Amino acid sequence: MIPFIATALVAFVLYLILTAGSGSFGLWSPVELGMGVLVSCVTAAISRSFFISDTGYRMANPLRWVRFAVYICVPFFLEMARANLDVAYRVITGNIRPGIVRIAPGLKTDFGVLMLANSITLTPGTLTVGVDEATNDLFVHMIHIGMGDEKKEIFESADLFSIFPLTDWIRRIAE
Amino acid sequence: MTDIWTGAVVVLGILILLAMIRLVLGPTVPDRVVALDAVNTLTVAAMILLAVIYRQIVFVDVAIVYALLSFVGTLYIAKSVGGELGQ
Amino acid sequence: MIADLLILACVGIGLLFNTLGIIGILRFPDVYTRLHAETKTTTFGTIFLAAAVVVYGVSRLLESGDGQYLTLSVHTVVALLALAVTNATGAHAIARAAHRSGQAPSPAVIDRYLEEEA
Amino acid sequence: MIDIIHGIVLAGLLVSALYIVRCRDLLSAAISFGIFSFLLSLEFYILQAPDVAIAEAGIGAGLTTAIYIVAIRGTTRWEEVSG
Amino acid sequence: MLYDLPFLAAALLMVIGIATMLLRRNLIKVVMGLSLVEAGVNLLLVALGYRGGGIAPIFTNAPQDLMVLPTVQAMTLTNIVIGIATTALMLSFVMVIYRRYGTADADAVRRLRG
Amino acid sequence: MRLLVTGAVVLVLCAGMLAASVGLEYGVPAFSDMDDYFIQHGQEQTGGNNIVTDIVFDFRGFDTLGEATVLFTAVLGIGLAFRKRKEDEEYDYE
Amino acid sequence: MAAIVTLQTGTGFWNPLAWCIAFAIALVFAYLIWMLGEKDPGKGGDLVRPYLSGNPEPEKSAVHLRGGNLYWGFTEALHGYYSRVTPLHSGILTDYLLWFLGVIAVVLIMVGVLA
Amino acid sequence: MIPAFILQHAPALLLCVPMLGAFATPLLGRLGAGIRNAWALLAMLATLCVAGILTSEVLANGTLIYTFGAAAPSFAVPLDSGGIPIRIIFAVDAMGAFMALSASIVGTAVLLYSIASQKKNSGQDGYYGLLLLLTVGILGMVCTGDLFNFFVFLEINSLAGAALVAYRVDKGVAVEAGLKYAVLSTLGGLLVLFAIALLYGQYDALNIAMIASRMQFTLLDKVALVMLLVALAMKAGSVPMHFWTPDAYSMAPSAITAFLVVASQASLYGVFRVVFSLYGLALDCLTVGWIIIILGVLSMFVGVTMAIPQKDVKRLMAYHAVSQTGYMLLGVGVALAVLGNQDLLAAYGNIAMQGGIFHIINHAMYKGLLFLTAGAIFYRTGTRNLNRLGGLGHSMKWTMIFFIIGALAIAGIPPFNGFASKLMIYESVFLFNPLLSIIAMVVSILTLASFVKVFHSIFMGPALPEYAEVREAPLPMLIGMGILALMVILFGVFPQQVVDILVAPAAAALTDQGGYIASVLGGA
Amino acid sequence: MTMSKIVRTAAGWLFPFILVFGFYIVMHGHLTPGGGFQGGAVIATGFVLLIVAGSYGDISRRITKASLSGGETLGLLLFIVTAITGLALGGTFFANWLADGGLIFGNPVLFGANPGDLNTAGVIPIMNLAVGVEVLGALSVIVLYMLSGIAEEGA
Repeated sequence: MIPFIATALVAFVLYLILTAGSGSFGLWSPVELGMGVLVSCVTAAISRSFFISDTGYRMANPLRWVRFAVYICVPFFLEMARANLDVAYRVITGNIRPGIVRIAPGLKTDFGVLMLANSITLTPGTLTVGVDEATNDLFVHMIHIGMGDEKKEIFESADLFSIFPLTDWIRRIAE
Repeated sequence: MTDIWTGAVVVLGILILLAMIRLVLGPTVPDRVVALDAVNTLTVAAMILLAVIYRQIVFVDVAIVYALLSFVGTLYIAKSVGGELGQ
Repeated sequence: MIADLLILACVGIGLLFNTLGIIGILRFPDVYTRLHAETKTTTFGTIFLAAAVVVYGVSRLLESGDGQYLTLSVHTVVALLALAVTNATGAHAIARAAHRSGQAPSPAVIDRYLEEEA
Repeated sequence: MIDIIHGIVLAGLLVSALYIVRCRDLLSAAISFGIFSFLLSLEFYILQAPDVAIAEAGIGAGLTTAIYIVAIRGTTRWEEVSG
Repeated sequence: MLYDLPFLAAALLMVIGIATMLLRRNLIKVVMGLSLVEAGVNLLLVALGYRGGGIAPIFTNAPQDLMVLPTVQAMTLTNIVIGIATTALMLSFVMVIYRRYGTADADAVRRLRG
Repeated sequence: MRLLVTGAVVLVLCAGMLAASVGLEYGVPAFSDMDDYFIQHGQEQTGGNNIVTDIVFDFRGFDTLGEATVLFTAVLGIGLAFRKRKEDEEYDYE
Repeated sequence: MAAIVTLQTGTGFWNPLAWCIAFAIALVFAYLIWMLGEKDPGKGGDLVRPYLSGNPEPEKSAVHLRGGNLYWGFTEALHGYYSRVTPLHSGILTDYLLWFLGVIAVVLIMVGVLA
Repeated sequence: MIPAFILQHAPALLLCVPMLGAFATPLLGRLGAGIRNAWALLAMLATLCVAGILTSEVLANGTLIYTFGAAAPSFAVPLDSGGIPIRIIFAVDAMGAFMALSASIVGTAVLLYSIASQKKNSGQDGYYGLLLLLTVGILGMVCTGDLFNFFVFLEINSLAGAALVAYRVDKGVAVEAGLKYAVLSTLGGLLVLFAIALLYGQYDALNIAMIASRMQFTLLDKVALVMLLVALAMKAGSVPMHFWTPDAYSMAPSAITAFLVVASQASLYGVFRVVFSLYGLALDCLTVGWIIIILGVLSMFVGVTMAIPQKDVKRLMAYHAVSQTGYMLLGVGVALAVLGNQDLLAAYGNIAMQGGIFHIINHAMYKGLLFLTAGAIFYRTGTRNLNRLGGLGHSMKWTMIFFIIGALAIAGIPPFNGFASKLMIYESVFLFNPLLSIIAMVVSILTLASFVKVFHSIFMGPALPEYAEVREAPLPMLIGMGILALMVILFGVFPQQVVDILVAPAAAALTDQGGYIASVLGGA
Repeated sequence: MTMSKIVRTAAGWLFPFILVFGFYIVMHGHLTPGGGFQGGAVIATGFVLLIVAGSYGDISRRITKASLSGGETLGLLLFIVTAITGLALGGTFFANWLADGGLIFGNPVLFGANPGDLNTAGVIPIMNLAVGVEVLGALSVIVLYMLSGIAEEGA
């Protein structure tokens, strides 16, 4: 039952976002709201077991969503901007030294792994290639490995990001 | 003002054509998928801009469908290349 | 007027990064590095292009108070989020598939994943 | 201006169609078909047919590619060398 | 000549598709050629309905303006769905044939003849 | 020989189809009375703002039924092609 | 009655009933002629035994003329025709397509030039 | 007696009854085989009833118009539209009703037959659903008055046919035939759509009557004509585009083959409809007529000569189907060639046309009967190879009798129905061009010869030991065959009645383009 | 064989979004671009995404072919029954018997360009829904069948 309600809520919010502006300015017409309830119930009935695979309901906490939004807007965006400048520099100069390294972020939930992997993929010169299903270790392709760094068995995840410690942010959001 | 948007779309179109060079050249299948992804992203951008040019707000839905769905084709190709399909 | 300048700037930055991404696709030596260029720069460029549209929508919204511009902005943001998630995941899938199909990163100093898989 | 976009998109369509014809790797042909569908959808969009564009994006780009990939996996990836 | 570009492209797409069907021996390539022909027809249909300077025939949030012809768009929608149905059916046939015959070469799939 | 015939056929078809693109004028339909009727009266007769949907489901709804039937047919056909067969269903064709 | 079943073919007519009657009469005549023959040739006599140059009579299934041999002479006489036409049914899909499109091309030229 | 409701809505009911039947068949199949079979049979019988009602209504009151979605079925042209039809319109004239009746009779026989012949097979849900859908495709093609609607039903027809051809997936041979059929007919369908697009682009109309009233026969119309003509002729299986026919007909289950003949004839109907109603006098009748005649003569000759050396009995019959299609094309082609000349039309054109159209229903009956007998033989013996069959006349007497009826009918031996229509074709074509008539007669003789061979090798001869346990075909199969055999005899004994009641109105409806346009557009 | 954990989690998260978006397209078919086919195709692509992210064996247990094709059939039946109701209520086949009736989807529509009201257009939204259900069932069951073809071969 709890997965159903959680999924339905998420679906309803999404439906409201999609139909924003259907009434007069920024409001929703009643029919639209009713349809939203209907649609979100159907969605939840179909997709609850796929949407919520973990047993915990950490993500139901609204505070985490606020943090998520802040995370997307500030640290992630800045990291991304820096990453892009970095890649742009390497595109122009062709100065690359790639390799695949292993990092152990120590995240426990699937959603956390997803977020970290996507953050890594979109940020500095790194690209998630694989994931260890058991330990949640990530294998990251880096476009430029510092001299001598290739000797390290396991990279620190903090080394990947230069401005903010994104791993800690993700841990706070997802765990 | 419209010229800015239109010019941007033209540039995006040229970029799409450039990305297709990688489609033709790309030695391996993953290289070609990279071209596919690039074309996909650029097309979404072009669609969003064109919605503004045409002043038809409802057109943005097409871009959302695009962004959500083109990924499925990519996943199928990736699964097939990785030799995991149907096993 | 400020909105116009902002839009101009956003479109300029977006196109610049998109162009760099495509150049990267054409220039880089192997599939992983190409994926770097493709995923990051084109997504980033598209974010800026979409930001331009959002700015346009918001400015028109404040100007006219017409609800449809809100729809424009919101839907653009949704498209953007979808694009970011799918692009990143797709890039990961391609990279993994390329690695599984035996394509080693050609100029690479280290490949821990190969050791893991072996 | 719009004519230039037309020209570019249609040129892209023709290039990807020709690539479908000539490449021997069916998987590459399927990828090219995906790009073809994208561009066709963009062309529909430019021709003011958003309904058709959504249909082509959903069906053409997503599902058709998937079906082709499954079929190629179920048969053979390389086209026979003619002779 | 630039003016008729979509028609030209549609005609060329159909011809490319037909050439694919005739010249390529792999059955999947033949089906792909068929899809190209279908795409060409779709493009022709939509381009037929275009009116210069027209907008999409949707009254939601539309500026008051000339609208493009809607009937062809409805026809194209129908044709797209029919296209994927036929494509899927033919690809399934190709898969079954490959499983029974061990080949998807049109020149080898010829037990019925004479 | 076969290539030659194919080339000739493709050329003729190309000519025929290019004739189609020359004969029609892009952007300026010769007649548009039926579609103008849809645009002017579609909204009041069906109540939908999207004229294309109005045509698909109301004016030409029967086409849509046929097209849904095509999809249904394809699903039945594919189901038959991949069905599990009984043991005694082998035939002797020769 | 005769008028009901008569088929007017423009230049003449055709009456299946009359034909049936004629056919029945012919059958009756044939039966009569058959009746004129010897009623019973007798069992086991030399009259009913097949004469096969003194060899024993082969099994009945062995002498059954199989379908493939029936018009051997006809097909052999038209060998030139069959050797040209039969290979056209090659069973190759692309050949079939080529024929189809080729006919379209030919008819396109015919209609385009003549009409 | 018959409610006015059904009379009024007969064209819509004609399609939605089998559709409803087809859609519910897979669901009912989960409940049990008996329920599903009964449901399918019920749907088919209801369709037959509606077709009968529709035919009687059309023959009594002229062309029936049905406008989908309008306030009343007869509101073809909205008042405020300036005289143009807006919605999809079914215009069922005598020709369409004729085809619909013929299709539903064969369909009923085939469905009855299938209940016995498919009993042991898997995938029967799909089989019955597809059979009903094939009916839908045929009926839709022959009833519609809208070009795009015609295309949609053409696709239903093609896909359901292809899926049914590939029904026996065990060795892959049937799937090969199905693939060939599917690819060819899909390409044909796309070319038809291309032609429709060209017509639409010029005249902004999809209604056949509307386009006909605006027809100018420009260059584009010529291209569209060629596409429509050749693609539909290919679907009808005329030489030299007939190559898929023997493959598909021989590999499909026999009941389906009998029905595929009707499906091909629906395409033939499409050819006639396009040539007569859509283009009519606008086109160069002589050239197009001669094209059709050439296709017909080639079909007749190549079909029959290819049939003679065949070993597979169904493949042989399939080539005969090609050959018989030639007769119809010949008859109608002659009528088309003289369409512009009223004197010649009255002298022999109408008779040729009637012969061709009469041959359609005759062919549907006797060729269906022949395929069903072939299926019964295959059902009992498990082989179709003429070299292995023999002596079945001892054990399958009814099947043999039905086979004799069918074979004599196809060879044009009186008093069966094939003779009547062939006689009309011979005599009228002789006035047009004696050579064509002689070719037609020679082909008829060769047909007889080839069926003598089949008869001899299947039924004659001593009882073979490997078929010692062969029994008579089960009763529902015999009933299915019996219906068709009865029709063959009836049509043969009372040809003038059939011509007067069914065929002559159909031929008149086809040649009367002005009447067709007027009935749809309301006296234009 | 499944894809990596990242792809699986992403697919699981995207699936409800695709579903909601698909239903949005289906239900707003008479107002914005879209409708039954497009929305159904979008939802079907969502199912196809799940199938590709997980393994065929796992997914075909959770989403069965029977339920999908049952949904398809139900959609079709709803569609044709809606059409027949128009006939039964005294109009014709496919008559729009709900438009302007004041009942469900029966609000009178504003003419000209307007943002639109979901509660208009009579039978069109119902038919959109029916076709959407039909298309989503049909397209996803096609992919499932084709995958069953290769799964059988691989086994």
